[in-house]
Amino acid sequence: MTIKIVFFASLREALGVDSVNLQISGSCSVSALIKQLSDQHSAEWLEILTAENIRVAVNHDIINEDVEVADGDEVAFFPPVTGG
Amino acid sequence: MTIKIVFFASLREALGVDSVNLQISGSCSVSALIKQLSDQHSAEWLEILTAENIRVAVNHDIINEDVEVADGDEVAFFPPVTGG
Amino acid sequence: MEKKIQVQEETFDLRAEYDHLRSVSLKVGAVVTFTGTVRDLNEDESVQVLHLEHYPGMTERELDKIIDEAAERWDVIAATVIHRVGDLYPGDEIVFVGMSSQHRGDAFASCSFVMDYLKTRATFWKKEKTEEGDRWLTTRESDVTAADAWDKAQ
Amino acid sequence: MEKKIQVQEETFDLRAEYDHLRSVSLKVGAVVTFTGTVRDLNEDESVQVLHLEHYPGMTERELDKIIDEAAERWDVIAATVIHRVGDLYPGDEIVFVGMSSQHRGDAFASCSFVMDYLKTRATFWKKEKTEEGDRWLTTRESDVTAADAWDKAQ
Repeated sequence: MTIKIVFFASLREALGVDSVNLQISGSCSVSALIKQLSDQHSAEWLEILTAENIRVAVNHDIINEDVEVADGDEVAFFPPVTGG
Repeated sequence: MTIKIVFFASLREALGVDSVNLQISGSCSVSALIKQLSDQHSAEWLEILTAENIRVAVNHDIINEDVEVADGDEVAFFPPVTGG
Repeated sequence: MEKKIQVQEETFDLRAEYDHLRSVSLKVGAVVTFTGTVRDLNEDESVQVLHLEHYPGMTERELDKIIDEAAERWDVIAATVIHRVGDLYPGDEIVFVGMSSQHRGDAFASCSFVMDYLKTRATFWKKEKTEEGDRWLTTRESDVTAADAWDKAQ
Repeated sequence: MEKKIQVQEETFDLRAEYDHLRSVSLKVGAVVTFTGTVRDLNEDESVQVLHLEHYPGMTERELDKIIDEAAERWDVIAATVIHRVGDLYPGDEIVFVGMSSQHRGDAFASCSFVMDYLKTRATFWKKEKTEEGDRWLTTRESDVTAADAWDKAQ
């Protein structure tokens, strides 16, 4: 299955990429997805994506616990928002 | 001395007049002024001007107690305000 | 602080008032405007005309005091109050209060404060002319409560 | 309730937005507008450009939810939120929130509520470009406190 992963703001700049399409066989949790990303790229990715203030959204909904993702899902990582 | 007395809104309509110039000899309090007005017009004036919800202002300042007025002062009587 | 106070029969131009509030200083980060309009209140005896009367001289002085009080409590860069008098019709604008400030909290609070006081202290009187006759409006209890709340907050 | 939500690079026309909020119903008695502008904050390293980025799709959905939440708490006749993205300069307008209601209390509270939530929940990010380099802004503690206060008020 394919998961679209998007990054925003300072996080996007730190990783140097704004989106990644990840191919996964079988089911996958967000935490497993982070591990796979850091394995593919570098240990720094793990550090950046799991930093304390980083928000994660699955299909535009903020998640506060680890969840399973499904084919076609969009997972977003971003720093705290600063709108208005 | 001359005191200008002005009336507004429902009070003006009840009295049928929007202002009165009152000639007074010597000093005068607001309460004495009300008495003089009702003597000159009718007992109904006393009733209307001393109704519980009527506000009195001397030179644009609301007064909450009886005060002395001076030559050239403007005394206003009006019902509760309903602006905005 | 920039102050602008007007009592007038004519309507006002929100855009022009807003532009003034915004452009007085580059420090302005927030502009809050309030506009009150004549509502078509009752279904049975619909309001035909709302007549607004005021006490010239005292009104402007009260408004000036209210704005100064707001500026003592909050950071206010510019304040504008425009109140219309005369005959107004359903849908017409009656009152404009605009405040600009560095931060939104000050702009919201000062604008709301001025409106609450304007409802209970400024010398305006409203008369509704309906099909069934004229009627002077009386102060709403909720308006007095809103204004009193600010006194308690002091 | 009339809802209008826009995220755009272009500026907005306060007059047109206000006219919309006012004219949706003759029941409208109060219109409150908030406009946020880019301030020239620092004297030492003055802001040259403020760059606004957002999460398309999620942003609009968050704004929609925030407005619905406001309408559950207060009487809201019409609500408009416009947030700009891209490069903005000192003095430029960033955000517009407008609410119309029957009474002023609902219009003030709902507008202030939407702004507080917008500051802390909607997916916008600001980057200041100064003479000394770029800097992503972080959430202000006071903004989080303002939004939390509404949760406690529930």
